[in-house]
Amino acid sequence: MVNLKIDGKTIQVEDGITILQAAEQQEIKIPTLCYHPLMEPYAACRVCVVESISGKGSELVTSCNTLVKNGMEIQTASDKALFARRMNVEMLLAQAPAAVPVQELAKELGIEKTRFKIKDPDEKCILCGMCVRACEDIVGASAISFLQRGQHREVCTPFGEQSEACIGCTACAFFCPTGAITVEDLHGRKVIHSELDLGPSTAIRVPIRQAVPMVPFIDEEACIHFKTGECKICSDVCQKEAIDHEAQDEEIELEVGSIILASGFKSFDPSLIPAYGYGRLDNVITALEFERLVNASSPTGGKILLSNGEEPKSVGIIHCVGSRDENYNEYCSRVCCMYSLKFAHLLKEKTSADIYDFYIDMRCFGKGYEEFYHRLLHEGTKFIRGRVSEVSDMALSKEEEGKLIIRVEDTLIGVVRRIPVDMVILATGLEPGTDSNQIAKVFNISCSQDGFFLERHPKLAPVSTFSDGIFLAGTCQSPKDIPDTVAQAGAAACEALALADKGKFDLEPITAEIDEELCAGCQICVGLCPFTAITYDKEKGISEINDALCKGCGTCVSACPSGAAQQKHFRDKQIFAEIEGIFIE
Amino acid sequence: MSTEKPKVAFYWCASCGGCEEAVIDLAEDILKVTAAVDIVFWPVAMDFKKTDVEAMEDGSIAVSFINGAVRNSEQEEMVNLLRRKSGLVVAFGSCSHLGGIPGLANFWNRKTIFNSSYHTSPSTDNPEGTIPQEKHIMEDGKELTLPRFYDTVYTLDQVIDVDYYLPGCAPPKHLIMTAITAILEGKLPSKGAVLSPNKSLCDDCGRNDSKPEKLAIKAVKRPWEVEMDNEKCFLAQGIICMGPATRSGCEERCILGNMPCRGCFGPTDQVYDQGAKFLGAFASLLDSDDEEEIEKIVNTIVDPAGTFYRFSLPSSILRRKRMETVK
Amino acid sequence: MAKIKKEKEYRVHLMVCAGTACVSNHSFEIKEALETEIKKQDLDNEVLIVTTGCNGFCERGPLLVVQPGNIFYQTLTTKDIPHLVEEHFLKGRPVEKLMYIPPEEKTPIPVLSDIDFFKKQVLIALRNRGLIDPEKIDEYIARDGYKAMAKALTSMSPSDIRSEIQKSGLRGRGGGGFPTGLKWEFVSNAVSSNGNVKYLVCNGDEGDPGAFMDRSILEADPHSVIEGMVIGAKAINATQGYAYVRNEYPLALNRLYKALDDAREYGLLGKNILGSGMDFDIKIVRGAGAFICGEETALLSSIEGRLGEPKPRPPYPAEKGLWGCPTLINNVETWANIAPIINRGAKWYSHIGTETSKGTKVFSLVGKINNTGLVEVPMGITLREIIYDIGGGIPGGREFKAVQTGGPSGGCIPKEKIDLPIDYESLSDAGSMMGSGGMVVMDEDTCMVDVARYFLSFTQDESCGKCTPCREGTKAMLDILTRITKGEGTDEDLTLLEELAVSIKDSALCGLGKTAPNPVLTTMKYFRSEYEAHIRDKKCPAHTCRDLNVYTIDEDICVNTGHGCDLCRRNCASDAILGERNQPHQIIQDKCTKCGVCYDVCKFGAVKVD
Amino acid sequence: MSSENFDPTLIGFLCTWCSYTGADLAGTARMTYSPNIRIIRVMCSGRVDPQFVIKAFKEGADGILISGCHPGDCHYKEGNYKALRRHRLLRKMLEQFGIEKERLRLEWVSAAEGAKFQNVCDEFTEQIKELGPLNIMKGDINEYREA
Repeated sequence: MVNLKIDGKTIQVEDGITILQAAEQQEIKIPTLCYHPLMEPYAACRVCVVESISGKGSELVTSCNTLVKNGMEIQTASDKALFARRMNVEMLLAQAPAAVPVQELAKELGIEKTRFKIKDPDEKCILCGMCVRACEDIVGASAISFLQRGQHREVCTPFGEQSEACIGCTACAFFCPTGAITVEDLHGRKVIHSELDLGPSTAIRVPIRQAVPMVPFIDEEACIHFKTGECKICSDVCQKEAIDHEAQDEEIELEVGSIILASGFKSFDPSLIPAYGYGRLDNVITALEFERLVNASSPTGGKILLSNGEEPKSVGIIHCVGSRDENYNEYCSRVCCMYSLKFAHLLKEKTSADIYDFYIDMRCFGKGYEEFYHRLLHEGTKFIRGRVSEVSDMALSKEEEGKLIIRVEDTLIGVVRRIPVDMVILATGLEPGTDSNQIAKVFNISCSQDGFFLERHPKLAPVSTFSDGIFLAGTCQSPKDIPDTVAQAGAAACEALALADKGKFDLEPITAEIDEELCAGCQICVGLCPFTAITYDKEKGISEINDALCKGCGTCVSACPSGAAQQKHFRDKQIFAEIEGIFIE
Repeated sequence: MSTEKPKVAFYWCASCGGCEEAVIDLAEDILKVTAAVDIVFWPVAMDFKKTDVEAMEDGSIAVSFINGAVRNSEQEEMVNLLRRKSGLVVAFGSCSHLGGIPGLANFWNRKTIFNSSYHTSPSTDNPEGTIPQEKHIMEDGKELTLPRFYDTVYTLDQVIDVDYYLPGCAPPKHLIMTAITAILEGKLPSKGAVLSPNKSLCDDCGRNDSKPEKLAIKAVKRPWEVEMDNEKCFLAQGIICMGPATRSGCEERCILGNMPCRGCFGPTDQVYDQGAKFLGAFASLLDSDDEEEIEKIVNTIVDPAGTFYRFSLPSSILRRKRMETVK
Repeated sequence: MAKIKKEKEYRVHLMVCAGTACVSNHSFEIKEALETEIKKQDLDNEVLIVTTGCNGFCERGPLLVVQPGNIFYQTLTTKDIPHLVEEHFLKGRPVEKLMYIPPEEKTPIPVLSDIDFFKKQVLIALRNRGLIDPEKIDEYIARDGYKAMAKALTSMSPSDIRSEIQKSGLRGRGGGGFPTGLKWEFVSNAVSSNGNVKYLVCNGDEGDPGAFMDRSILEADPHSVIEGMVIGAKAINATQGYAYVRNEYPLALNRLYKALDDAREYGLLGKNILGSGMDFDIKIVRGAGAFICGEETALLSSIEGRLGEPKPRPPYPAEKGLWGCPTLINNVETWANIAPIINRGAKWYSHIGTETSKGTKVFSLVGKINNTGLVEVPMGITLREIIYDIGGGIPGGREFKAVQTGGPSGGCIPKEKIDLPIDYESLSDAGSMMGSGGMVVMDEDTCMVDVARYFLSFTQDESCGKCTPCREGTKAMLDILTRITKGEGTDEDLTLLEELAVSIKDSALCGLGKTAPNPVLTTMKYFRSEYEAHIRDKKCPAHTCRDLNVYTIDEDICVNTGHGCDLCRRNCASDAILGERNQPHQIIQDKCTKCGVCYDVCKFGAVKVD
Repeated sequence: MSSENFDPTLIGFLCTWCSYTGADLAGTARMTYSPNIRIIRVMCSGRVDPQFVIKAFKEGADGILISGCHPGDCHYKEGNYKALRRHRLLRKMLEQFGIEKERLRLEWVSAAEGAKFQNVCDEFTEQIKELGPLNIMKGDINEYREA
């Protein structure tokens, strides 16, 4: 602890703090212009000068960076301090007349007018360097700095050109105390973090309202710290010290008896069908985006609105986007018909819009599904049978103006129709996950032609795979709806439990064996075994197979030059007999 | 000469004569043999005629040692004769056992061989283009005959029933002595046995311990192309050594002479086809997973068939190069 | 050490000064001419030409000293050379007409040490000047070079070295005058946040106008600085040093680069110096010529590759300097003093100088003085001795008015204080400072307001702009001073000027800002009447401030003595003079731009200025 | 035997994980493929011993297909690479025996590639029909005597 005197009052404060902090604790206000608690003191504005009195005399020190010392005597508003402070504020008033904090401080200090020459009455920048320090010390980008010196000093990027180092975080503008830097200045470089492109969000957020667990996370893509290695403001302010920027993804090894793969699907990307205008035309959205929009926690609070904020008067729902189409995926995604019906129902409930459903075939195969379809028919949703050829904003008539026009051949009446709507929902299909091939490799299983994981047998073993102990559940195996997924997951769980319950696993008895009597120890097999199941016993001069490691591929058997290695059930003799058998007439 | 002594015959077919030398090479031991047996037929060393054999009682010869492959009608006739007269027939040496070097002729046929030997070979001077005929009527009306030269070379057991096999080109002395002793003492293994250990040569090979943990072959070299390490496993040097696919018992004669095994002892009992088996082993050692690179390494193997089947072509599954059968 | 080559012996050594001043006076051409002529006379086996660093007597360049004999030749031209070579080196008759003749005297002084300019000097930092070729390490070694380093490295502990320096009383020669030994002690005691890394820096960013002490030392004797730094490195246990030299000093840089290479080659720098197990090396960092980079925290920022601007102290560089590690920073002259102190002991050194200021100080003597040049004098010498005995007085018999010491941060000392013994305290008490050793002499024709304005324009231009008082305050002061010199000043201006000066002095961030008002404060203190004359009478007593001058023509003199020569009218660029030949001329004040050409061209003194 | 009514016999050695399953898929998908092929299942294409190939030719096969997983997809990591190496060398050697290299075919067919399996079989059958029968001798010594 340190004992000192501030404005006549003897106080005790902890060691290592500055005069400014000590004064703050005493509720003595010392004005500052270049100080920010999150940054190292810069001591440039010289407004926070206070008088430090010691035996030798007195001197002015800047309170923002001078540490308290035992026996120190400080006067924060002595004549000498105030004189210098006023003078410095008066100078700043001439240099940056438009800076509001300077104007306010001047008023406080009783300065009505500056006696110095005003260069630019609109100048706001007081050269406090907060932006520069924020960019360098907090953000770590160092995209801006001071240029020139003295009177010509200014904040700028190198050579005044757009800087590649700028990450568009706008921290400079955020820290600027006078508003000299505005976000508009950075337009085009500002990154807006988005969730399904429906609105901005921050680098720290809860993924969605329904998230489990319901905790915030740091989006590494958006967080400044992960771009530059600096800025840890969040952990500085978190009192619970709950934020750990160093936390790393961990690889946890678990020994398990069986594995259920439920790696899900990827939604079809409708921008691959340019004719539907997704990404190009406003108000053409995907099913998932509509789900987000209609959700109570959506940016619109569950209201179904167009991009201009108005309620749609007509909505078209296009079925089979990316499904049942030989250009994209030939299979039926199974779920789109039913969720499209749900959308139509929700639209009916929440808006007064006309609703059009464009379908190829209605596939309402489940329990109660057909009945739901009939309900929709009665609710007045218009069902048009035919594949939509195009969505465009090219109006041919007055009533089409400002609308999205859906062009479709109505196959029930044999006429090409143009239907103007305000909103188009694309019922996108289901595709295998982007990494399904890698997952398949890891688990040594196969993918079927369409890319979904291949079950061992479509009828007899629909949740098993070719790798024993690995089971499938949900859309990673094929498109399916929630009831089917739950059912399959139950089956997979049962299979896994059955295996676990047994506690052991029967290996197929197809391993290779080496006849000790015949093996000459040539070791050709040793290097060929991909599972290092074969070792050479130098003492005995023969190679030996570890049964537990052998998976029974038989590579060693076909390579054994002396015929000492044989595979159980696939002996040379047996295969020779098979070959002979083929030619018995 | 006591009539008590068992009678023994030696005969040669398509062979180089090395096997006969092997008998002579028994040196002093030959005396023990002659002391114990009565040699009744040995064209290379003693003057007996075919008629002498024909005159013998069937089965009166205790054992006939026949070397060389069978490639013409005379040899076929003689081995059938000896079979009839002998209690036991031993295929003596690689040629009668597997076909041997003469067996490589199975990559050709009579026509192509005659064409080469009597017409196209550089040393041939045969302006009239004469080729051997089986029959020729002389001016005096006398008929001269030659044996028929077959398209295919046979192993002995493809022509007659063989009781035992003495492998090797030529069979080593110790195997010959062991075999003769066993016959004399009546301690014979079951019929059809090869009288040599049923393990491959690596078992005996002094270089076996010099193998690296993982054999991998980037390019195949022929012995004359490289300076060979005289202690390191040949396969590890990229040189084809048939040892792993060849029966032991030769006392690694070639290896000790710093030459790789060529496979004269033939395969072990479990192997159906020495060449194919060795190919299966050898190809898996090629050090690449890339098609083009594999192709490149394969191209460094000159004459795989001749190499892998150097001694065993007639005894292999395919026996010979594919020919249209005459209907 | 065995590497020293046995050089050929010569009868005569010609020490040609190759300091920057002499070089710009064509001393290299003199050298070439000497070479040609000596060859011509077939003397090249007897006469050796040596290029040395700055001799100090720059006023008289190009210079040549002949050894043995210490014969001093000055203001040479290439035309003089053939005669000189033939007479002196062939025939053995020194040439009198090329020797130095003191002003107001007629007899030349042949021997250098007899010349007043050199007589009163005591050479410690400049001990080798003019005596060795700075590019030959062997010559430095021959003059006891690296002996002190060997002593320090082999037989002294770091604390021995520090206490020796402390006992010597040496103070920083860069400006502040902080006790060097104490600083070393601080750095030695400081705990580094990065292992035990400490750095050592040589400040060679000499930026004061008219100062060239550091440059001369680096040019004349670079090894003296290197040797001092190695000793310093041992004292504080540093392994890496930096020499920060401004890029406008190409000669100094080249010689320092060469010296470093040679020292490394001789094992006097780098790994395991002299087998002592100590590693130390020096990197040169070239400064871009910003005045502010002479300030230590700004200099360190610049070495780190950052913007050269000062940081608030504390923390001092001794605690947190380069890359946050304790850093010992001394100026070139300080480093050059280290080796002699170690060699001859603190006792010897502390005998020189005054109670508080020990040793010698190098000054660059410039301005209105006869003997412009570089002088090294013991502390305690009076201004009078420097100006009159060494400097040879004021040219043209004009009266001495003031001397400005300490560069733009210093102040003006009036003639009343000419007997002031110079040391850190006395200069500071007089409102000036020792600074790095600039000494600008002013005579009666110098306007003190203009002097203040000049220095302010310099500091204002060189202000880094980080802190408000320095950036805005110096500009405001300059604006006022400019107004005053234009005759537009008011009494309020004078008050504001004073207020500004006090405020800046009290509240600026770094030393350069705090001292920037010194020229104004001292001139206002000692020459307030001049300010008042400018403001109230709109007159510049020294007639330097053109805007205040009024030119008139004394018609009597014009007609009677000059017969209306018309020269003034023909030279006037603004057609402000009326008159014809043989007629009196007149100046139309409205048109006069106060350029002063008429005053300068009039041969009869008819043009008057008031 | 003219190639018109030549009905070749083909043998396919299929790995159980990919190609055999692929063939099964072709079957369950009711794809019709050439009936000439007779399938012998092995655990891995790396199990295919060159002796099997030679034996099958000897027994009367006109063409032999070895089929395994695609490179990198082997259930046993690298068995298919061993098959590839053996196939290339064996093919070269078979040519010395007068057996055209087209008669020994190596194909990668995954479990999902029922259609590919169908194509391979049909194409291979056609190719062998073009080449004609192999007619390897397999009778007694008399057959070989005069070729």
